Amino acid sequence: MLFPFRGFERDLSMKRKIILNRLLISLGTIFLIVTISFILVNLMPGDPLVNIMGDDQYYRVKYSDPELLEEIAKKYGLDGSLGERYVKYLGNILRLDFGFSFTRNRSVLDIVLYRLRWTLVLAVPATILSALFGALLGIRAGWYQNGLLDRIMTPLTLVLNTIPTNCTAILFLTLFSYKLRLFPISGMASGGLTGGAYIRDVMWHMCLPLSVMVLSRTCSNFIHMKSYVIQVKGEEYILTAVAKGVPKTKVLFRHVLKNALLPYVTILCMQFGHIVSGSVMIEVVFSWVGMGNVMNTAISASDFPIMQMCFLLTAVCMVVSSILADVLYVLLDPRIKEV
Amino acid sequence: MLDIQNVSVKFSSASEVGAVEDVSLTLQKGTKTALIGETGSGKSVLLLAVMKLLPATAEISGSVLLEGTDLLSLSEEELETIRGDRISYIPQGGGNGLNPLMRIGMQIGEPLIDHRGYSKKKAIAQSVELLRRFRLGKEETWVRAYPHMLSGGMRQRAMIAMGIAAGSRVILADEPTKGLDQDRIQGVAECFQYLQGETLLCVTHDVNFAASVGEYISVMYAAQQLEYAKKEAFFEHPLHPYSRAILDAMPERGLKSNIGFAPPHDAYSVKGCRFSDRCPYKNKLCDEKKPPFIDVKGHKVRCWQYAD
Amino acid sequence: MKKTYLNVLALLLAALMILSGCSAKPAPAPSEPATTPAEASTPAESTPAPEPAESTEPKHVEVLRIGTTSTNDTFNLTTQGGSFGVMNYNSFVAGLFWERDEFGKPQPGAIKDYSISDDNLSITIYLPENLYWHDGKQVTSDDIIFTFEYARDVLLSSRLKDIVLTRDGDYQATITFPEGDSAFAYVNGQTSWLKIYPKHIWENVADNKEYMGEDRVIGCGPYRFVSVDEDAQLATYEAVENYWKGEILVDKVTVKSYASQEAQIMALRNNEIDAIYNYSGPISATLFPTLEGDPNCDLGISPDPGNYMIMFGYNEAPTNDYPFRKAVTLALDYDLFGQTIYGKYYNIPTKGVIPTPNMGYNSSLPEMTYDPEAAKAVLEEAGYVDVDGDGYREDPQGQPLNVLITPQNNKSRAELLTRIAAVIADNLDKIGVKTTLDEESLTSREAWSARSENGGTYQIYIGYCTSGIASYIGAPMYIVNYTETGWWGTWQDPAYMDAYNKVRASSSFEEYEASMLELQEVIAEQLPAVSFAFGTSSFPYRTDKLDGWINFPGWGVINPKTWYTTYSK
Amino acid sequence: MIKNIWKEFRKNRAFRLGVILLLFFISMAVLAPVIAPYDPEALLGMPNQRPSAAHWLGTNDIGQDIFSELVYGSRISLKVGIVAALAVTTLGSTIGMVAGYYKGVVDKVFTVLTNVAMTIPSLPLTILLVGFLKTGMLGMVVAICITAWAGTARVVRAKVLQIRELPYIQIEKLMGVSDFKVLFKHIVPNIADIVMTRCALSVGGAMMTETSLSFLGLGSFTQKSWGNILHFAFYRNGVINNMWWWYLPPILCISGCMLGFVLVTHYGRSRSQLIKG
Repeated sequence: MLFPFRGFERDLSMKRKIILNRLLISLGTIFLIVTISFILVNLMPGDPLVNIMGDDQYYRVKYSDPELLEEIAKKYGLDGSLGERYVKYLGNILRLDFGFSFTRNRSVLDIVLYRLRWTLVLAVPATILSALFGALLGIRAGWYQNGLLDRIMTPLTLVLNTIPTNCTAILFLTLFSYKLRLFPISGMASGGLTGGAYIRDVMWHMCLPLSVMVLSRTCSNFIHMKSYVIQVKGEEYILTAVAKGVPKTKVLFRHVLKNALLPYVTILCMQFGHIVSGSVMIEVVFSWVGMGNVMNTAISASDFPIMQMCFLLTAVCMVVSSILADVLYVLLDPRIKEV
Repeated sequence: MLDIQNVSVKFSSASEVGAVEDVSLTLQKGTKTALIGETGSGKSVLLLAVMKLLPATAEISGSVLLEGTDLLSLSEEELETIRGDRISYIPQGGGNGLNPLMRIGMQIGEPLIDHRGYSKKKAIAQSVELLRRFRLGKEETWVRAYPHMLSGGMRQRAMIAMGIAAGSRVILADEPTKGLDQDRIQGVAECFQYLQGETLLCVTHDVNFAASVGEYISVMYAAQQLEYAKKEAFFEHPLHPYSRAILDAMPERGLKSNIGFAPPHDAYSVKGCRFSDRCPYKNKLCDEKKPPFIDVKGHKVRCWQYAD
Repeated sequence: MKKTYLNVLALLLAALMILSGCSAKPAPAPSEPATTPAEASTPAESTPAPEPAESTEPKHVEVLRIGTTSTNDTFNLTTQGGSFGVMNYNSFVAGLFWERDEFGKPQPGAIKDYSISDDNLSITIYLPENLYWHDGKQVTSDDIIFTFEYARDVLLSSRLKDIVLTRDGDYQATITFPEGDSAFAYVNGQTSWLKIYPKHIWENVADNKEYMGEDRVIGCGPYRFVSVDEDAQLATYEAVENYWKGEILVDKVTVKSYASQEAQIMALRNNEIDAIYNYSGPISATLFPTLEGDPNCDLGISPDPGNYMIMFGYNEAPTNDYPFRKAVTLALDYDLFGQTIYGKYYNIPTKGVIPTPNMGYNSSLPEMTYDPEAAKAVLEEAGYVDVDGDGYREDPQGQPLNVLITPQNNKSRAELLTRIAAVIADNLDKIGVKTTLDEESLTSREAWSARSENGGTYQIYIGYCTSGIASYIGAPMYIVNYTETGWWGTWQDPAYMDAYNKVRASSSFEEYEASMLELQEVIAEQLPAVSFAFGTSSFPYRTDKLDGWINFPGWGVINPKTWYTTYSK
Repeated sequence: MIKNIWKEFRKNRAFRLGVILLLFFISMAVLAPVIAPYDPEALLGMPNQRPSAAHWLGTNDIGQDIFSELVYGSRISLKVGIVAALAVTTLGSTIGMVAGYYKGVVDKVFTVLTNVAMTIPSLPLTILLVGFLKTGMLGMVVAICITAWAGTARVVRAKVLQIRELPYIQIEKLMGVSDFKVLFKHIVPNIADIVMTRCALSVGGAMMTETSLSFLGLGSFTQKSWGNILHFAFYRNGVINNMWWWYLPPILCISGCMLGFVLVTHYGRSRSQLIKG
């Protein structure tokens, strides 16, 4: 129950105003990101037609009959001034028509959604696992400070946190795939399997990229969680609780956890926001065809529709997750009045 | 009821000087004692030492007998059964002594849940009774409120209710009036009157509050206990020059003295009496030797004047 | 209190060292400096298709598993994209007009036969009566005529602008070129690329790239498309029953796409695939050590018709000055280039720039020599002297000399091209010539095309001629400044131009080879370009279960003949 | 100032390790010509050699001495890291200060801008920007700068909002002291420690991004940073051929250097609060 008091009705009108304001800001942010990404993408140097038609055909047509080149440009909506294309692009977005990919001649929507599925297959378990591990280890290290776990984990996570993800990915790849041949080198599935075998096969392919992702995220979550627990442990109300003779474990679960999890939840929401963008580095090293990977190839192949779609999707997801973070914060922390 | 014998506290991490030096205090059953002292005089540290709530870096010597058992020698588990049940500590009302994310009723009823095995619902119902005892008003509503919704004074009342929830006979209150304005302080003083039969040791820097609450008054300065007497004796004729200075500085008595009451930094390393540098009655002896704690017909004082 | 951080850091360091250091396989032995002649035999002596064991029928191959780096994403008969597109170069699902044999000569593909008129202007194509599309319809000359019209109007092949098509019967058609064109050159140029399109499917499709009909994969080649598993990037094909051209020994073929050559190599080593096929993407020499120790894998080394070469820019000093070019060719350490690009398997190149397996290879030309001292002498004599004593030579006019090295803009080869540029820079540095890497064109396509397009303004250009293009015209095309192609050639020398045109206009193999020999003479004399090494290309395959492989030079064991000659042991 | 740094050096073990690491890498960069036995560009004949007396870390695929490459690489990686960090911190803190100080519309605009910058995934955006800008170090520094300022801006803005409410700042404003003077005389010294911490952290962040970009082949090919060495080690199959002496040292250098910067930010923090900035 959000408001413990009936006496707070007069707040509801103010509440509605705040929510409205919040939505406006979010829509504004999305609009801003869409515009910025459109401008950035379309002003990119290099003629996208080169990638659409392929090198030799592009040069041949460019020299033999340039008007044909113009005609093809029109077909792909690359003609007209930036303004016109922008208006057309906005119109398309509202009609949820994201156009046709330049390089893979399939509709952008089903390419990106297909890739999104694979990014989520990797990112969602990674975020959940790292949230769990980060929290468990962080709480234990924070509560039993200078205990065995704390003395090992703190320096270790500090060091692991500074190793760039692509380096850890390379090391894992070398060790587990090349040398010990425990896991496949790349790709997402070995094909020709259905049902249970297919699932197991995909899980087998997922192991390495997932463990690299979980490792790097757990480290940062651990450090955050530990600092929150230490902070809360020093609060006065914990001293009161101990003074009341509340046993140590109950102090941890009833008082410390709830207060420490509050800021932790906000970071998790932010991480959920970044899920959609996928981790470019891990997806490139393990050639996991997710959003990060397709974004990387789209940029080098200057495939405008896919890039714009990726930016849009990430923006929407980030904004949704920041709203989620705010709402969660209000629900969990009664001290916050306005959303 | 509670017998504090020669308790000293030293923090290994801090400088060599102790935070509390050789304090002895006996609280009779049902009596209310007020401990006056400026910040940094070690009064709060004493309270925490009694409850063994100090961090691990603190070395506590001496003994604290609660109905015969020495709290300082108990293990953490044993202490857990005693804390909140037979002796309870009330932190300052002003700060966030209450868990911001837990309703008041639950926090007050918690000792009942842990010590008396109450169910949550029963404990909260009992907390309503406790609040009513302190005349909080609209107790059913406030029980479901969160700490930030209560005013400073109301929070202090809730704290006191929490202290006696499980029926503990000895209550240690740490600066209950901190951060409160005048009429709130009066309200808190009344609360302490509502206590029936609990032994109270209240630490404060507000002399008026000490007067209205305490039956016995003690004074601490620079980690040492300077004076201990019944209230009437202390206020009529305070023996120690520091006590006299405190009383003279009160507005009711015409702000006669203004000597600055917090101990200077180097006061701790002085061989003799730590108040010597400001004492108008100082003589040669005060500088060389530390004055003992002399009992002048039940009125104890640490000053060479009264050495026979 | 011990220093926990230092201990942990040291521990971590040691752990990482041990874990990756304790590799079971010995680290690659440093490649021996001595050059070993390319082991693979030159095509001339390669044995004719090996006779299957006389006694019994050759055992059919149940499944031939191919690994490729092109993706399994576009399945469209009319495009070259994706693994489906590049596999069709081996007359796989699409019926090719002409396919290439291991000697690089065009042979009839899905058609029965073809003949070129004496005036080298028209080609007559004879179809077999029993060639059927995979959807059962018969292939007739209407399809042939439709294919050329479709290529001209929809696929915008400018070469076919004003051809004349005549239908000589149900299974015969003729295509006639305008005056001055060469039918032979067209056949040689379209081998492995031109496919027969089914008229009944494509005649009403305006935009072939975006056509999504199920029947877009229907062809008349020996194999029929079955299915694709996009997640696993695995496409499956099966042989067409009693195909007119002969008994197909390989019943089923799967094509799995890998993201990198490392993945391909490991898959081959782990027996996930039988052979590797990358169009113009031989396995990089740095991967050889992983396979060398494996008894079941053959590196599939074959002499490479394509090669890496330097093209000197004629529009810029000092590369338009012959002595400077001569000095550069003398300063290059061909052994090191060979090792960098081809590992152990390379030969020192000749002055003719055209590598050994190409038709018309001129073996009489002398090999390049690595002689820095002679290079310095040539420079000194030509006036490139170090005037200001900074250790680097100035040009004859005394201006500071800083030669720009421009690599071709190719994402997958960027690392190799940068390494080659680094070696060039070091070689020239040793003879006192200052160079800088043209980083702009390496990374930005726009800067590269501005510098190289249509007779570029580059000085030293590092380019690569793929084995496909080498098979019909090859390196010379890149050197010549031929406005129509828009390639980066900058050379206008008349002697070279008419030798080059003679090659293009040749109407028979003999004529083609004769003019090629002459062309190489001109190149050797003028040195417009220099090849780093006559290298090899490697398309590894397994030898434990299958046999009867034929390794096409620069193409690999997956070629138009694989389907009829490979059998299981 | 120096005195209490030395005191902190002795007392705080994390800070001490950080300083040692940084001194090690900075001295490696400064003394590169002295330390490196060979010219990193020169080809020394035998490619793919294992570590030997002549080449402590062996040679790479075209025979360049890896140890010299690594030592010279420290110059470029550190240069990129430090230049980008300075740019990011100045940009971030100015935006943060202005947003925090001038409440109202300016603050609103900057907050939305910061949110947007935080929302866009930094790596893809940097990849996009690198495509725009001239290749080479400058392009990369600008790209890193554009995407990384948001974090610092948000932290500085929060601190400035706090300081702004302090009485002595209000008094200054009442006395009509020019905003400019208030900002630089009062507010800047107060946020100096935060700015320093963010600066150290953004050096780490910038180096991380530089490594990722070089790894994807978007970095500069002429100037060999650690990321560049790693790129060639991976794409010229040093990793699959288990040439650990080629890909392991750059990884250790990068993470060692970044660990140094992170640990240095623990200046003045007691051991118990080992929290990441």
